[in-house]
Amino acid sequence: MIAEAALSSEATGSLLGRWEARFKLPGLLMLIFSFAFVRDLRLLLPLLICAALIYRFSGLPLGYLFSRLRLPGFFLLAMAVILPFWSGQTELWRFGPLALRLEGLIGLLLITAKFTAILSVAVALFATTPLSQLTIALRTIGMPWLLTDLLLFTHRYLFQLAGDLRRMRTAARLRGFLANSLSSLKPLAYITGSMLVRSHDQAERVFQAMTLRGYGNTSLPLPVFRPALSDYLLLGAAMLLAAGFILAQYML
Amino acid sequence: MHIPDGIISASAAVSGYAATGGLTWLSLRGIRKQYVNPRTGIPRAALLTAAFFAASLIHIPIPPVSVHLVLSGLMGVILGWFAFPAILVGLLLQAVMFQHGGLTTLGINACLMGLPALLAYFIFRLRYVFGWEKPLPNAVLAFLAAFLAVAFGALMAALLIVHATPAYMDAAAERTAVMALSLAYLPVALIEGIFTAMVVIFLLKVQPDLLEGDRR
Amino acid sequence: MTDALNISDLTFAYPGQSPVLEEINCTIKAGEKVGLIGPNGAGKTTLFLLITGIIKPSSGQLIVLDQPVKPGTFNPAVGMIFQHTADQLISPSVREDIAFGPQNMGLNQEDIRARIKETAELTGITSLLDRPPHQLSAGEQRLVALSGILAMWPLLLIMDEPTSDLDIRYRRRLIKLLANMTGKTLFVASHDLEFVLETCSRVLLLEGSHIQADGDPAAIMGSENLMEKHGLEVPHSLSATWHRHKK
Amino acid sequence: MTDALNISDLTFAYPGQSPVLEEINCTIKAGEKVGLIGPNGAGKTTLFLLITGIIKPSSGQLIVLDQPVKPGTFNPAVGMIFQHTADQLISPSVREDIAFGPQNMGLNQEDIRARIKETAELTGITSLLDRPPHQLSAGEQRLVALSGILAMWPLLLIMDEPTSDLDIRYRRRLIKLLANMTGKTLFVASHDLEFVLETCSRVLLLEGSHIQADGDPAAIMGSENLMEKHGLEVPHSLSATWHRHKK
Repeated sequence: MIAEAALSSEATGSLLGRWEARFKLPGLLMLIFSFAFVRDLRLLLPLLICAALIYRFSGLPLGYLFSRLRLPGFFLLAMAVILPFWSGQTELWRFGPLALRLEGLIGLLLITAKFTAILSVAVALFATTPLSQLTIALRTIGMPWLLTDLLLFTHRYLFQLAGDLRRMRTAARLRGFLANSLSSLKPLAYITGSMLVRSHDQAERVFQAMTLRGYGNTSLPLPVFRPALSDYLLLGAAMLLAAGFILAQYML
Repeated sequence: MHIPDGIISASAAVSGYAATGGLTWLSLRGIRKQYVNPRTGIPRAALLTAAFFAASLIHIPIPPVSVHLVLSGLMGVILGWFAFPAILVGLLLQAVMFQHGGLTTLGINACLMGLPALLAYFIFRLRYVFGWEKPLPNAVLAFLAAFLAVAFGALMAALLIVHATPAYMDAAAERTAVMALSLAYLPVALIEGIFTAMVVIFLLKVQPDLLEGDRR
Repeated sequence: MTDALNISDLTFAYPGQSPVLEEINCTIKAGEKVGLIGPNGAGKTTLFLLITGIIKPSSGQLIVLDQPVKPGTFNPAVGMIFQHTADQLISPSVREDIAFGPQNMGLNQEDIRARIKETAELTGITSLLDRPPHQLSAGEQRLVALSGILAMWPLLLIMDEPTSDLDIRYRRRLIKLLANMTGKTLFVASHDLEFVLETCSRVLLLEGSHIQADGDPAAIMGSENLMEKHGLEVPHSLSATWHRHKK
Repeated sequence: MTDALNISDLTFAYPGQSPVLEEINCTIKAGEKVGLIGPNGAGKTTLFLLITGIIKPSSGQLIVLDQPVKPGTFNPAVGMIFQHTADQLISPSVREDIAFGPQNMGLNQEDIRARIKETAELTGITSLLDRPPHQLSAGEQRLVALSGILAMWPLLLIMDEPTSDLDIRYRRRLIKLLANMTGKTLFVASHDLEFVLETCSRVLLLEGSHIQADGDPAAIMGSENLMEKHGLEVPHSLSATWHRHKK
């Protein structure tokens, strides 16, 4: 269930992969937000082209994007069923009590396009940025150290604890536990409780080990870096694009 | 209950981020009051966040379907002021690793889950006000905390989805939609309440100081 | 029933990887006590997960206690002790933890109580019954985990590194317990070769996804050639030449 | 500096409980390799936590590397390897994990890079530098944990049960590494008496909150009387009478 996003060599060597995270993160975030501003149907095509180009610059294969789109796609499917029939007044087509409405259909089109565009850029952003670089970038744009430390350590122990949980459930299964009815609620609560106790005990030891290696001894300065010209150019391009989408939305 | 990218307006997304900024600031202030050195609380918060993250993948069978746990109430009860940063970090990791949950909606989603967690924290703290130490009253409080957390979260989510969706709906249809969406979460809230009460009873027996993480 | 375990042409590979186990053939008779040795990553735990039906073989056949293994079904006759006891102890008290298996077998309250009493007496943990398992020492936890399995009256008992976190006192207690256990088949993986030597009457050496040796523990573990070839060492109690090795 | 560790009249008790350690007196010279043996719960880990300043003594004095221990302050000259490596490996990659200590010491990037390179070469894990630590085998993890400590150039190296989850190959590798380590003082707790015998030149036996014996490893661990009295066993390599014990 929990798997790590592997950084392929194509991704790290790509244009986006070489873009310094401290410029890439704000640049692409601005762009993603500008996508959210779009409401005009005429802007959908430029939006999708822009997202496709950015994804292309990530060097990632298309299959990776599709695998990432699958899970949240279920929500979209639900919207697809509901919106065109629920929302709006202009009936396009009526079938008994069901009516296909224009406003709902347009809404669905907008949501689908924006959803796909935002996700493609997000996938491109995160798949080309290792977590350690991402946390440095997050601190640069103002996230408190408490949150970035929490982020790093949570990520580190996530895999171990997911493994612990899996083995605990396996052990319970070998003693006849089947999660097939509401009566499984109690064993599941016990397993969760046991996992919390284990984590709590371990946290104590992790803290001791970290303290002995000087955690909190100095507040670490952010590593210095000299951005290249390309970093500035890419950031400028992203800002221009973002401003373009927002302006176009208000002008049109 | 996560709101994905693309369906709410940009202004709602930005307001969500602003509200998250405010709540984070409030939480950090709470944490600083509680810990002389906030760093000492980080490993515990991180490991428990990871544990919650893993546990939220557990599916509870409500025949014929199965739901997965939200755990916002339990997080509030155990993590206290750390609950909001923990949820924010959990959602960010979800967005980073699985692109699940939305990036423009990260602020909104953090509020949808984090505000109820803080609500649960304050409800459960009533046990100090009343001096309750026996399992039963603690279990009742835990049930209430988790039930209300999920119900509150679902109601906020339903209101947001219906109101912030760009498409047009008439007022009657809106009310029906909000009702339907919130009612669909009623069984989940009940299960979540019972589940949280059971975990709290377990912890009272095995390691009560885990429930007093906010008391040092 | 004469065979506790019958493995033929068993192969297992995780998707897209080279096989962890390849064409394994092996029979364990009912009542035998068999040790499984080999370096980390040799596939010992994988073999156990296959026997218990937690994972499915890529190919080959597994017959446990005269029944083909059906992955996903509950078979109380096969009990497994995990390497880390914390994976196994989930109840708020030792008593409830021992009761967990028998309850899932559908036994009535009276039978369950009887089994708890009897098992706790056997393993010597009666005084711990009302304690939370999470607060016990590593040695006590190991005995509780064992009790939770023994209460299901298993015929085949599988143990993964049972001595890894025990001190000498509890290690000795475990060895005695296993020595007195009759009528059960024991299959135990361990790096603690002295423990295997004292507990088992037969040993399997697993390395490179194949069984490299199968037979008398003293003969296999005493062969310097065989052991060094597979990343192991002759245990001191079998080695006449130890002092020569020391430096 | 002649003494790495100087303990006088050290007593420690958790609030409201009877003392875990009582009136401990002991001196370890710089460069000595000392083993600490005794049953679970004898206070071995507590003693280590006191030496590192994680917890405060109830009474008595602790002088480490000629400085009184100040609980809560960071002293990179004292390094400790924890029993469970998962508690110690906190970074997303091996490289970052090794860098963690040196970074907190305030070293510059260049020095940190040099220390990573040098330490990884010493422990033989250069090929693992870009892997996430939690994906490694138990043996590899142990070497990474050791590297993270060695990169701080400690003078006193404390290890808690370093062989407990190692297979024989990695156990041998660790023994070699420690044997080649010069200029560092080693203080290591272990149930693996053969390991202590091969690694240490002196051994302390801790039981019942007191040091029960202190001296030559072969003499102490070879004394059947002493060992059995304190819940231990003479290691096979020192025992001439083992076969008599077997059954």
